[in-house]
Amino acid sequence: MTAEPVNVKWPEPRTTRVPLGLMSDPAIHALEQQKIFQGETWHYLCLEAEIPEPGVYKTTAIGATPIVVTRDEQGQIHALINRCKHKGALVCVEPCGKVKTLRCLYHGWSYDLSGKLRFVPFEKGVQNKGGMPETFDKSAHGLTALRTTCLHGVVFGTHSATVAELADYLGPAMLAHFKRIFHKPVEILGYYHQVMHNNWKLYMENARDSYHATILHAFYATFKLNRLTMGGGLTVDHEGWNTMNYSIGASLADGEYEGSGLRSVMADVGLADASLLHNRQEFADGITVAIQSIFPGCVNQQIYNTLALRQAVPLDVDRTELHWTFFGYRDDDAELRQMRLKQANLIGPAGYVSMEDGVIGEYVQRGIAGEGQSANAMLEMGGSDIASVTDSRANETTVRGFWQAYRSLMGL
Amino acid sequence: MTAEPVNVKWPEPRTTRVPLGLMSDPAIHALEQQKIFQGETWHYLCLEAEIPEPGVYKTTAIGATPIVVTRDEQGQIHALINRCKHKGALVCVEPCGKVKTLRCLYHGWSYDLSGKLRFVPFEKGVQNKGGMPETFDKSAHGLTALRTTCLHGVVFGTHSATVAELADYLGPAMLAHFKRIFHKPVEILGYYHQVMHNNWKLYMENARDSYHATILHAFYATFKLNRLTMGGGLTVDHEGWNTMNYSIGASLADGEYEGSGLRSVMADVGLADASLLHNRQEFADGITVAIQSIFPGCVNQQIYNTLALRQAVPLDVDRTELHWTFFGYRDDDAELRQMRLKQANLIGPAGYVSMEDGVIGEYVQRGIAGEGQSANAMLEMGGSDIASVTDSRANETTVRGFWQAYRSLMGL
Amino acid sequence: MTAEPVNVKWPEPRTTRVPLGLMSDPAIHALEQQKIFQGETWHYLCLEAEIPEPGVYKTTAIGATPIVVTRDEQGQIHALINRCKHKGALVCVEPCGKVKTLRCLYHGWSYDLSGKLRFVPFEKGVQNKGGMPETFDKSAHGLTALRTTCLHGVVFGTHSATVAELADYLGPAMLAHFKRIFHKPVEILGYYHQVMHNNWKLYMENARDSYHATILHAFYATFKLNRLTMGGGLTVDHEGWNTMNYSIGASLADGEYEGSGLRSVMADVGLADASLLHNRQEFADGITVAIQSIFPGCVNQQIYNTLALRQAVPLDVDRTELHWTFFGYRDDDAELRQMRLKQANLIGPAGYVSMEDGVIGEYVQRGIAGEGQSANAMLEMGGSDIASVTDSRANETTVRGFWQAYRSLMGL
Amino acid sequence: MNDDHTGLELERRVMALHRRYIRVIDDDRLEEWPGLFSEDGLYKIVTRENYSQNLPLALMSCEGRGMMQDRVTGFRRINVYESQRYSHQGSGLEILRADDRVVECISNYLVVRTMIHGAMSIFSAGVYQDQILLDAHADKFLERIVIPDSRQIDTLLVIPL
Amino acid sequence: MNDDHTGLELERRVMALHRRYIRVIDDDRLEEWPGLFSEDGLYKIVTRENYSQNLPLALMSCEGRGMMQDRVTGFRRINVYESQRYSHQGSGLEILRADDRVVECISNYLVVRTMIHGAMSIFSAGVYQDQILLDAHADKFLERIVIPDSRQIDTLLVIPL
Amino acid sequence: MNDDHTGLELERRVMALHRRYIRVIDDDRLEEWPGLFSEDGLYKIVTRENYSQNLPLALMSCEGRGMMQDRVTGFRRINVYESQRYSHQGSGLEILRADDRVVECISNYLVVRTMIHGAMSIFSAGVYQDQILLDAHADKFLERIVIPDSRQIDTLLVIPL
Ligand code: FES
Ligand code: FES
Ligand code: FES
Ligand SMILES: [Fe+3]
Ligand SMILES: [Fe+3]
Ligand SMILES: [Fe+3]
Repeated sequence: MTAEPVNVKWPEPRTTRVPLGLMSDPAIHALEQQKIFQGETWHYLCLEAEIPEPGVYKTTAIGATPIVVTRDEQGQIHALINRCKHKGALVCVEPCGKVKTLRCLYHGWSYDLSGKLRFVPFEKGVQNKGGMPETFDKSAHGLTALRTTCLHGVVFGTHSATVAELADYLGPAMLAHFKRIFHKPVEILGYYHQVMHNNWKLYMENARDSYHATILHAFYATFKLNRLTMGGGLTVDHEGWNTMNYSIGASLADGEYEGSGLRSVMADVGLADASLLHNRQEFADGITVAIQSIFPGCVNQQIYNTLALRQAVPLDVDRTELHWTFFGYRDDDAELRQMRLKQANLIGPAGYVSMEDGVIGEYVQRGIAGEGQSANAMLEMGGSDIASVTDSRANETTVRGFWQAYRSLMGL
Repeated sequence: MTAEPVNVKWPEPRTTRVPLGLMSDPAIHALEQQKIFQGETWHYLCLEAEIPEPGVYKTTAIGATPIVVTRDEQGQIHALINRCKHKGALVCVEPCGKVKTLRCLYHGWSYDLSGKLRFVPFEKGVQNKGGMPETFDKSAHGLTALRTTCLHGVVFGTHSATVAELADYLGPAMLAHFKRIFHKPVEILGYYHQVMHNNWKLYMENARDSYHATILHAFYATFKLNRLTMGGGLTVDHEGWNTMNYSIGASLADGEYEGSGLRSVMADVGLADASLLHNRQEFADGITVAIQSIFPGCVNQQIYNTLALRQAVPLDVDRTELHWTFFGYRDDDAELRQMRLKQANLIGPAGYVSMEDGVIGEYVQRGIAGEGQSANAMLEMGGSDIASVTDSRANETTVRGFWQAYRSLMGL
Repeated sequence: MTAEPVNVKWPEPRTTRVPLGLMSDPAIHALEQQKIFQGETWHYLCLEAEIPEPGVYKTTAIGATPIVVTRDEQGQIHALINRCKHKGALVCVEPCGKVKTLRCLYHGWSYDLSGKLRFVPFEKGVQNKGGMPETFDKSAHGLTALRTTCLHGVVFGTHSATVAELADYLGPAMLAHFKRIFHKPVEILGYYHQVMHNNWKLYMENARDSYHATILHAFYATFKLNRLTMGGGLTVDHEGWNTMNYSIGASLADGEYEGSGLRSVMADVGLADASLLHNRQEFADGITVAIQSIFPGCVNQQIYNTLALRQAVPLDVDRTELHWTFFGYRDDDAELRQMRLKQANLIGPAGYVSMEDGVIGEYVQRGIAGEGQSANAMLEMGGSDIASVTDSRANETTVRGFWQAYRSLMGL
Repeated sequence: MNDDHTGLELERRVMALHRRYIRVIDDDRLEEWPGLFSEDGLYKIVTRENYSQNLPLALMSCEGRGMMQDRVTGFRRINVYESQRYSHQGSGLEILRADDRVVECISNYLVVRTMIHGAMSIFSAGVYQDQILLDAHADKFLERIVIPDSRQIDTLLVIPL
Repeated sequence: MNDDHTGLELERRVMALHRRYIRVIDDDRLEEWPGLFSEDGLYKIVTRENYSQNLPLALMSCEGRGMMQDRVTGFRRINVYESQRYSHQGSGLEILRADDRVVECISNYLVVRTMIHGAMSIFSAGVYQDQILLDAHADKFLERIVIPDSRQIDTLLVIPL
Repeated sequence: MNDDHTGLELERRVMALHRRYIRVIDDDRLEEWPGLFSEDGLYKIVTRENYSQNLPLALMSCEGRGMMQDRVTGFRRINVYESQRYSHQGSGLEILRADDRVVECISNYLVVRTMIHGAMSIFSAGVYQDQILLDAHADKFLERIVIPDSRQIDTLLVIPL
């Protein structure tokens, strides 16, 4: 709550440069709570499928703020700040559960599933002595409810009363892809939780970054699961706030990788059991890998038949927890379900094609240690534009988009 | 030592609201060292019984400042800042011990048991070369002695030369209760040390809070050890700085709890071995539970036959260590001593009626995460007064008293 | 990168007083990166013997800044900031290794061994789409190279273009001693790494402090390995920036210790196996113990036949890592080599005469907790001068020298 | 000094009881925990700080299975705490004394506590001092004194160590 | 309830296999790891969070030695991570079921991970649920399900637990 | 590959010596520690960093019981440090080689260090590489090489690992 001065200066009006100090400055970190997480942004909270019936709740966070998502008796979904109006205690402590009432453990104040304060122990005192004053009005002390929306079964929330509706916030292209994934009821297959020793922005940048994917993740290129020479593109929406990297199907041996000397192409490495790579084309558009990023902290992932939502939660200026929710569709046949589960070896903290992302942000965090106000990242691949690209993914336009959104919200 | 700006604004002149940001602001935390812990306050240090003879010392802390309490050859007790005058090293490192002299390990500067500097190795140099200058005066470099007082065998200290004598600081009612507990020589039965992941003020509030006791601690209400419907009251002294919650004897089945739907009343739960609850009425006034809080960090506890002093030491803005010193009287008969030891199952970090206090402050600390300067605790139970109450404990007057003392010292 | 205000005031123009708050203030700690570690100072990096051939590298740090030291194909040594020019990732992650090229794992930017950027994957895009702009000039984006020098096989680096040459920075006396140790090729015998819970300056002070050596380290005095009554002296160079404590040969029973009551002299303690103390006089000058400190963070140690370079790296305001590189000479005979290895029991984190230094700084750090801006260390042993002393080591002149250098760089 | 056959057999039985104890707690079958003790068995947790100063205060003390069952009731029904699990390790068993009926032994334990949100920590390390009643049907603890090396408890202690 | 001779022999064999498993991983001989499983053996890591909710998602799942060898290939050749070592501890073995051919058992594990620069941490603690194929020549895992107590993985998981 | 009776007996003797070692250190009976070694036994602590690069530097090296006794003297009389205790865990024993006289083995250790004020930490984890002299009277270490996985020591090392 102490307002420390912020001294970051962006070196140019474009976002081809990004001050590295943004990743380690505690004052920036504090300001982000207000400007980014409690600002004009939408945040992924959970899937409707996780709170399938009245009374089932799930706790999560928007930035540092604890959130509980509930479904009330009418089936209505509510996202509430998980902070008792009496003295601030967490009301729901566990990750999920089923209750009739949201009862704070400390003094028993009880809220209904929509957050309305319903019961205050000893409100009228004991034998009419003590208790709350006559003027106390329970209806003024409900849990703070966020603006909430469910888009194709996915629950989002925002502190803002003014930000555009989620569908507009996403933009038409992002909305279309979102619908592509969530076009039918999903089934939760499980969770991963990964603690990374880097600023949350380094992870979100990474998720948008088509440039690193086939270089850092040698598994991709070696097994031709994803190469920049494959068909694919970068889609930018809402002025770069939300973006997608995708690649399309069948890969070929191609000179730009084979002869490249890239570490990530290993001609002599093979799989003893290639069944891991068996996959089924689920979508008519032939897109096999699609990583959609929704500003600030949500990733909607399709990697072959693995489908997952990822949520990056900052724990500290240099520590981030990534929550993965892995899902399939309720009507999956047994073979497809098994395929998803087997391909799960590709993703998550132990994933052949994603484990490196758990440490690469830390390498940046450690690399920029000691840096003052002078060093910047350089994002010039593909120029300086922030715009969709269909002919090449050797382009950092999606990353530039992230920083454009960030700057405008932070006023930097 | 860097003076960061403090931005907390109290929303009203009364203390029915408390800014939640006070619990997590590092600048507030730093300022408290000066204004609270080194300010116009008295601090519990140890029991005389712990330093029964000359040369026995005990180390403790006032806020962050390391303290050593000694007894000199004349039997006089001294509380000294445990910081060598040469270069600042701890002089006494262990929790307790017996020594002839307080010798700093680093360069051997040695102080007598009253803190006077007696020996400086090589003061005159080696073969008269080097050593301290002629002008060096050992008498000017003794350990800093605190103002110290022993009240009925309990040692307190203060940095302040101006704060009122301890008896006056306590106030007449608090002094009387203090004397009630420490009316005869005590015997130390043992210690607990508990690390809590919350700001120290959340613990001190909790100890004064009669409202939570029978709701959070289900053991109390279920086994009728303490209910707000029992006789009892809240005593406020020194304008709320020091307070006591107490309840009186025999409980009855009573509608306000049985029909209340409170989680804490469990008709179907019984003890397999009720001998745990066997207790002896030790005090003529019939008070069975009495929790006295002495501003800022001391709690003097009677819960049935368990007697303990508790000291809250802030480790960081969100971490606190609670030291429990459990005692009986030197003239206890064997049965009473056994009772105290068996009832110890009720208290401490594993106590049936106190373990929840080890985590409830953490729930608040986590609940208020992400909060800026807007949210407040609401302390309106029993109105807005800070005054003793004898007819009801459904009242937060004692907690309001804590914040009144805090505000006036912090200048907020 | 946030500039917090620094509130430390030095109480006098001399350095017989040192504000204890310098050891715990985060703003001071941040400022030191710029003024001390990236300022007008030289830093020990490694031994040439550790990077004996082209392509072998070693990573280290100057303050918080990650550094990699390489040897190129021409045998030339380079010290580079280990931070990729693309987005800031560590380029070399492991402590040491052998490579052809310095390749950043993230996007594969590859630098040659002198730090020049040689390869940017997809620089020209994929099928000529995307890629870096026409204007992109690899020659402008090499790793930042430090000014580097090798002095008698020891590699130093500095951020500064203006600081004097290392030989001049050391001063004539320090240079002579440096040459005395590194007069012939060395052989690395191994490493220690020790984490201490104190500010780095407390360690560097300690290494210069002849006063504590024979008092804290009882092994020294008890076994007459080092006593202030032995011949020896303190050498101060470059106005106190660089200093040395040394003692000369054969010790005698002497009254100033035996009758002193010092804890560190234990007449009744003997070694069961005195072979530990067998040593060989290697140097004509008869100096048996010589501790040379090079401002800010390097120690060059001879304790009998143990030779080591120590480097103190601040991890946080109250945590420091000490790296020890233990060496002998390439032409050591087998007996001497064994002597060095056996005497290694004297030094390092488990060393009979040095283990105390691993905790004594922590005792100071804990001793000064709670301190605001008033308390100071007092460094009056031997007066207030900063000058060489040949007739007595009961003198803190070398420590005063450290603080003189510190003040002048910090502008305090 | 090397153990003979009887010693070996005793060790085996002691270790088997120790392993059952671990499984009962770590597999969340705390209801079976009192049954590992004799009817009037003693379970106590006394920190090294108190133990070494002969101070009698215990963190938990259960005299007999009834008091142990009450701790189970506290854990399951009464007390409030964040969901958590223990994972025990044990080593360093020494048989101090043994006759036909009773074995006295000491061993090291380590408890890693994991909270529902994932945080792991060394919650406690120290020694078990046991008196074990030998019974062909089922060996049982007459007494298990837990002596944690640390004087501190983090947050709270609700599951027996 | 005290074990008879056969139980003792089984325990010994199970413990021997468990110890071999530890050495193969902690001594950086991961190439030998698949050989501790039967040809079509199953190795899976499923967090307690997923396991207790019957969610099938695994962190790693290897159906057969081929997939295990591929994990070794990932570790040695493909994946990028900071150099690190594991140090395992094991305790609390219980034999749940056994016949002439197969033993089913549960035990605790603890993995301390140490990074090349020296940082140590409790990386994982939990249980092994094993199906072991008894074979006079060499006992092997038919199945090892690793159930970490914590839902979190710090940084990444590249070496099998 | 499954051990025969002799192997079993060897394991038992090695484990018994390992357990005695733990008790001597963790129960603060360090004076008995040199007696677990042969008269000219070797005790050395060499970090994995040095060991794997063939660098000979040890943190502690005691050639013979005399040097071990001197470490005890250092601990009891000479050196200054904050009061602390170790708690050892051991697992993963493998017998590498054995004849009638000497057993060579490797095993994992874990040391949790607890400071007098209560702070606990993983102080060291790694392997013991032992040469054990078989003696009907009392088995002894000919050699114990401790190889910590971590290159770092926190604060200082005064009690042998
Ligand atoms: S804090 Fe929630 S009821 Fe008091
Ligand atoms: S710091 Fe105490 S004698 Fe020097
Ligand atoms: S950060 Fe190094 S190549 Fe991108
Ligand atoms: Fe990636
Ligand atoms: Fe309470
Ligand atoms: Fe020293």
